[in-house]
Amino acid sequence: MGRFIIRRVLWLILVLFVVLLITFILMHLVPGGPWDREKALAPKVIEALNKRYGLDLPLWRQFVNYAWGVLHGDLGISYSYSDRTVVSILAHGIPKTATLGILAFVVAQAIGIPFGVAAALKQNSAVDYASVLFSTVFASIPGFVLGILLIVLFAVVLHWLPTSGWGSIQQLIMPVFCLAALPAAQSARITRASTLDVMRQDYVRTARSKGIMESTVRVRHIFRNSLIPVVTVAGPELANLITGSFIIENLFAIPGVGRLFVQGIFARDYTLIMGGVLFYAITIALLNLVVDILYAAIDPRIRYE
Amino acid sequence: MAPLLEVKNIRTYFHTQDGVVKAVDGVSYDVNRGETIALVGESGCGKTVSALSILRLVAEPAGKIISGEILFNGVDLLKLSDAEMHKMRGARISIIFQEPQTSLNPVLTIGRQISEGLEFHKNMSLHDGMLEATRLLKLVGIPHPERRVYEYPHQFSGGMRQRAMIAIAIACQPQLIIADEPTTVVDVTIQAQLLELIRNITKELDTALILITHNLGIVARYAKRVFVMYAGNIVEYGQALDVYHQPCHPYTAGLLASVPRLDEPRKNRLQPIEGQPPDLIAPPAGCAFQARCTYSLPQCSKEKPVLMQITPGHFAACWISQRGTKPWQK
Amino acid sequence: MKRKTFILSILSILVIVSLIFTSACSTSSTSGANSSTAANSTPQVITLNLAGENNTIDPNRASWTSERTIIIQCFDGLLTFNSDLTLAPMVAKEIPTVANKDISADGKTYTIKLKNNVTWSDGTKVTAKDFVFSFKRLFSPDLASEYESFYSDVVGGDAYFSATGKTDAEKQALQDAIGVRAVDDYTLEIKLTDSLPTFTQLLALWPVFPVRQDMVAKYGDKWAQPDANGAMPNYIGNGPFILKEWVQQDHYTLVRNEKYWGTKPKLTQITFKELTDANLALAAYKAGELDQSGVPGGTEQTTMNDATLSPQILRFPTLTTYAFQFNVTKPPFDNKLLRQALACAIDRSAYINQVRHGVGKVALSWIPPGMPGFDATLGTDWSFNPTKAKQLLAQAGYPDGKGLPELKFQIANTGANPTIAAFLQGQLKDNLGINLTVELMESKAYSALYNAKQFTWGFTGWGADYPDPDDWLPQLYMTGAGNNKTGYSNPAFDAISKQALAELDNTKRLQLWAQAQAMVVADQPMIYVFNRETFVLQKPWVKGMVTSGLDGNVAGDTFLRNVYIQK
Amino acid sequence: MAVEINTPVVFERPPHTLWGDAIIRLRRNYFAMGGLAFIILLSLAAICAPLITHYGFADQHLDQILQGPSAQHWMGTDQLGRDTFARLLYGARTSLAVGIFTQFIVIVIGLPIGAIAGYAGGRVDNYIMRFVDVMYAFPDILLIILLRSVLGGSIYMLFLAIGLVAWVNISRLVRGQLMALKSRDFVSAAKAMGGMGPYITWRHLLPNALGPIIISITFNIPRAIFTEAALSYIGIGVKPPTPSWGAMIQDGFNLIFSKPYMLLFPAIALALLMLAFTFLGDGLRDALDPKMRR
Repeated sequence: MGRFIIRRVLWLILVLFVVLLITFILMHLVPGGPWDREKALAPKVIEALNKRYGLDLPLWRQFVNYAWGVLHGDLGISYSYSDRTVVSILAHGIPKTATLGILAFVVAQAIGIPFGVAAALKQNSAVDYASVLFSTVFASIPGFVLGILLIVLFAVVLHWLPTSGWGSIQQLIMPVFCLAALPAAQSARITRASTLDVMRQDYVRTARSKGIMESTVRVRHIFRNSLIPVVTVAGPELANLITGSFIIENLFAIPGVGRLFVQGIFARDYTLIMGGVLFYAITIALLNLVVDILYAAIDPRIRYE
Repeated sequence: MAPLLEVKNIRTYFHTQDGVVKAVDGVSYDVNRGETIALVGESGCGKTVSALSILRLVAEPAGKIISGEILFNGVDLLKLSDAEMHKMRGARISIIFQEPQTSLNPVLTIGRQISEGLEFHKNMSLHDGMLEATRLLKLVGIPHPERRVYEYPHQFSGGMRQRAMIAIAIACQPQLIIADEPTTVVDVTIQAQLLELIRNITKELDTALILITHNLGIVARYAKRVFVMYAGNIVEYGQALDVYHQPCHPYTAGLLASVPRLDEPRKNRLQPIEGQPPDLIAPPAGCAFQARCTYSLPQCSKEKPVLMQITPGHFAACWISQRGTKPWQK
Repeated sequence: MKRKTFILSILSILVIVSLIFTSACSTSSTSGANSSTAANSTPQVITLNLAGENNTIDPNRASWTSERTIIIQCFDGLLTFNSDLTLAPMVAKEIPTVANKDISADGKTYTIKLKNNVTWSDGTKVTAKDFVFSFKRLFSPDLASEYESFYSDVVGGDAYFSATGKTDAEKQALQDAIGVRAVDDYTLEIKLTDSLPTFTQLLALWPVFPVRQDMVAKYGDKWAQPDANGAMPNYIGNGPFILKEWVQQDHYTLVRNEKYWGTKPKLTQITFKELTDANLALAAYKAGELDQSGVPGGTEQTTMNDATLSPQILRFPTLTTYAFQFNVTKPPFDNKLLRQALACAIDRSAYINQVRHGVGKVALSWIPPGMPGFDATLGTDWSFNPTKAKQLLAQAGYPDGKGLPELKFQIANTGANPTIAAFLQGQLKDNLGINLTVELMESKAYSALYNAKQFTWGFTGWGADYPDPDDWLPQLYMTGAGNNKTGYSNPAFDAISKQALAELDNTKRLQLWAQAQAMVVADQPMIYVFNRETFVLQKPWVKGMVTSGLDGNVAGDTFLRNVYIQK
Repeated sequence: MAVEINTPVVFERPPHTLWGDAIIRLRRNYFAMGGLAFIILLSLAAICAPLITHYGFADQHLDQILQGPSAQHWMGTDQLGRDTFARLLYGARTSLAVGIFTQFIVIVIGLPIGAIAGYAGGRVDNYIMRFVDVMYAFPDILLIILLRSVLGGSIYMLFLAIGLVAWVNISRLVRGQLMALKSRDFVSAAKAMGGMGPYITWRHLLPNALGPIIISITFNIPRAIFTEAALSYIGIGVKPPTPSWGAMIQDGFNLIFSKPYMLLFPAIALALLMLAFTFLGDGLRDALDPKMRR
């Protein structure tokens, strides 16, 4: 296992390098640079700005300098937020986005898994239909539509919650719910399907034949096995949530990285984009690793060499 | 002395989208203490379902025991509460399933799966349960049980898994073990070992055994009495040797012809039974085997035969043998 | 068992980590919440929406209106604009003119006397040296100020700005050579290479607001950045408010400068939130979290019909003109008659009155109403007239559109742009039977295409940096000028513009600009469509609001110092 | 040796083929059939839109702006006086096309790559999967925005942009399926009969992996439609005057306080379409999943 992790981390470094290189090339291929605006800057101003941010160097030098900086923990300076280092911008945004993402993930699983299990145990009952309907309906509404509907209802009409922003528990409720709706629905569906599948397995019949308590059968034999596919899907889901959603962060005015990253792309803020990609790729890779480890923890058939 | 188990006219039906499948349609048999009986038939004839019915493990809500009685020590299992039934399963009656590949939980250690029943029925601690499991593994012939007890099913070979299944079944020293095709998926040499193991253990523990198999060839060696099932019904039963040597039902004869016989020189080719078992949703009016029977009479397609004693202690549901003829006998 | 504890520990780590994040973040940012000062009087606090994160609030470097919004609360310049867009002295004792000898007769030397009672928020005096430092810093090649080009006429400025590759010593020499000096503590002298009468207006803009040399020396370019907690201890200004807190991506908190040298503002606190979604802003306004908010485009009519909201509407024209601009160097739009035909085919009043519910004003010429140079009679020849449009199209060589190549229109996919593109498409179809291909582009891709002059026909808007034709005509229509994207080139226009830029007699200057604008409008390098009107909602308890055509995204930001709350 | 007398299916009527069986199963699933019916009806309505409404999707009625639902305009009009019902019908074309064509692109790219990796195995598989890893590490939104600005605003380019970021999953799926199937007996049999690599893949492996692929496609179609709606919010959706449900939702989103129906009609339409695809996908999964065959 230890060697497996080391190999994965080494591989991750290579992937990161390639991803950064491709991002770098792509960004410079794409039309429009950081200083292109409708109200054009004077050529001498652009020249001075390029000099200031090291964009006057040949591209390969820029990349080498950047990569060298990354190795030293320096992700450069943002162009669209003057003088702020990308590290400080990310350090500012990631905790918020990650908090939101982790909470949404926990809420999604806390809603989705029990619903899925209940639906499967009572297949074709009212509980089952209700959970299927609930999960499909929430999976069918775009996040921003759900978000504005919630804002109108809870903030404008009922005055129960603040519309937006960051800082209090109340401000977290609506964005967390909006983010959690789709994953909760997905989680419920997957849990239901896998629980139904496990319930049909021979070893469940074996367990029942031993005469042990039904609750033991459900927890020890059904639930644990039905969790395996849920974990597989939960990894990418968590990664997706932690890396942030532009739409939800923008709609609820949350100072997270999801919004920053998309704004950075539109602003051609190269260093911020690279920093965002780095964060994204590392998160995805690490969470995949965590999922693989968890996977092995749940399912003893899986061993990594 | 009353038999240990009496199955009386049991009917187990399955509700499917195509209609009601009469998987077991009025089956009766009995098992005495310490006795081994065999339930023989093709796949899909209802033998597994009838065995599951005893434990009330037929998959609900699709499957349901419609009527009948299952007397175990004189108590009707079908009338027990769920809690009482839990105390029966594993403790008094246990079962060995046919698929050792899928019948063990892949994410629990073998030891845990053995000790589970002990913890519940004998109030053992996990520690004691694991110790007992080690002992049981040793008993069923698994080398290094103290190490193997902490391993997972995927680390066991097919034969070893089935030994583990046997260990689970005997853990609480039940009075009755149902072995549902325990040897189908393992190769021949291991089959014989496993059957010997089961026989020895049941003998040692004085446990009754219902051996479910499609292989009539092995029955004579292990079982005292044989019940042959076809299309949800018992079509013949009697002392194992009688049935083996003098089958009174063309189906039994067909089954015998389809397996190699150890006691006879191999002169004939093995002959599979032609055709398919009947549709259990809408069974034919007369004898269920009529369509596949080479010897059928006009009566066979009209009236359903009932079990009648052909020779003492040997019953068959066949119009032909009930007329005193056995054209399948060479 | 081992395995189980392992899973449990991972789960608990996740929970703990998330708790740490929430608690850490909530403690760091709740401190900015409104707090009422006195129980018996209405708290003089206001919450506004800046609608976006600022790049920088360093006066020398800022270039966006939302940056200006913060800067003008915290700094006072030499001069300022009144609400009628005339100039007024601020730190300067009086407006420099040739008459009062503050401007030399050749218009090249400005000698500005400063008030001697102006103080920074830490109590120290504001002197001419602070302005000299600011000017010199503005021209620093290392700073790369985006508004440097506005001040190119200052002696030595451009030479220093262009010294990007030079050694430090050379740069120092060039910096010393800049024609700005402190004659004494309260006298500032600025030398220009050419006469530029509108330079006085430039003195009222934020890039030359005073900057504290000691703060820049100590903290470098980061002096205008918040610390890790969002506090702004180094951001010392001389304006009526002090920026106490800038929680990035979230909000700004400004408090009254209790040591303000002038009339102290009534508001004790201003909070600027950063709600980028227009719907969210309106929701926050309705929920009472904002005192002012814009309305999403298209909801103006409903707002006006709403009994509660209609008294809360605040609307006023801003100095912005929107136009469909052609690339006149490429066929088919090098054909003036075609451009005129298209101009006549667009029912601008339908756009204003129907699509925009009467918000905005039809524009037929470039310089917007409300500032010098506006001419209401200009461009009426090219107002909506389908018959004339068809005639002109025929004269252009395309009777009934026959033989016309595919017309392409590029537009950035932002805000209400898709709607206006669809409107244009519909107008050409209905009035001339011409099919228009709209190319909706990602905004940077559009800007790049546009700056490279590769577009064919596009949509543009121009807002006033300062209220003078200087800011409106030469930059866009002189041959080869920086923002001349149409490729328009007219030697007569160029000659008149040069003359007007240097003309010291204001009346004559404006006459020259009027001639110049008439030339441009006749050539229709752009189809002028409409002038912007700010349309916001404001709570009834916000009093004393004075609006200006120069206001940015926040209505009334120029004169927030006059605002008070009365409930 | 004992001769197994094994009829494969225990409680089934006479055996069907996998597909025949799946179709029967699907037919019995009323939710799935309802979903399918909705999709077919919507497709027909979208194709026959000119027969259903006489309004064009781009016809502007500047004198009838933002009107509520009426006999004349069943779902009201938008900010340029265009008939919402007509735009909804024509917009279905865009939204369905986004869903279907992106999946087409996904298949064209993802299937061969996954098939090659899964079939070839070894070093080839390793290289391909490392490339897939790299693709996976890219934020989709970055690629979509950059592709949108490189490729321009046309709707085909939108398909391409969404398709180009979505193929990774299908290639992983195909690879996994092939890896699992490869070890099965019938492949060895086919190999023994001298079949060539690509031939085996095409003839024996892909048809067997088809079930999961089809299921994945039915789930990805609504996801692509969703993505289009999200891109409209970000401001890189389809260009005017082409209506799409995403763009209409975005238009309506801004008017939620004043003209809620502008949001509700397209949002409900989108939700129904998503539901339809979800039910169909669920039904297909139940019908095709061999594990369900008991």
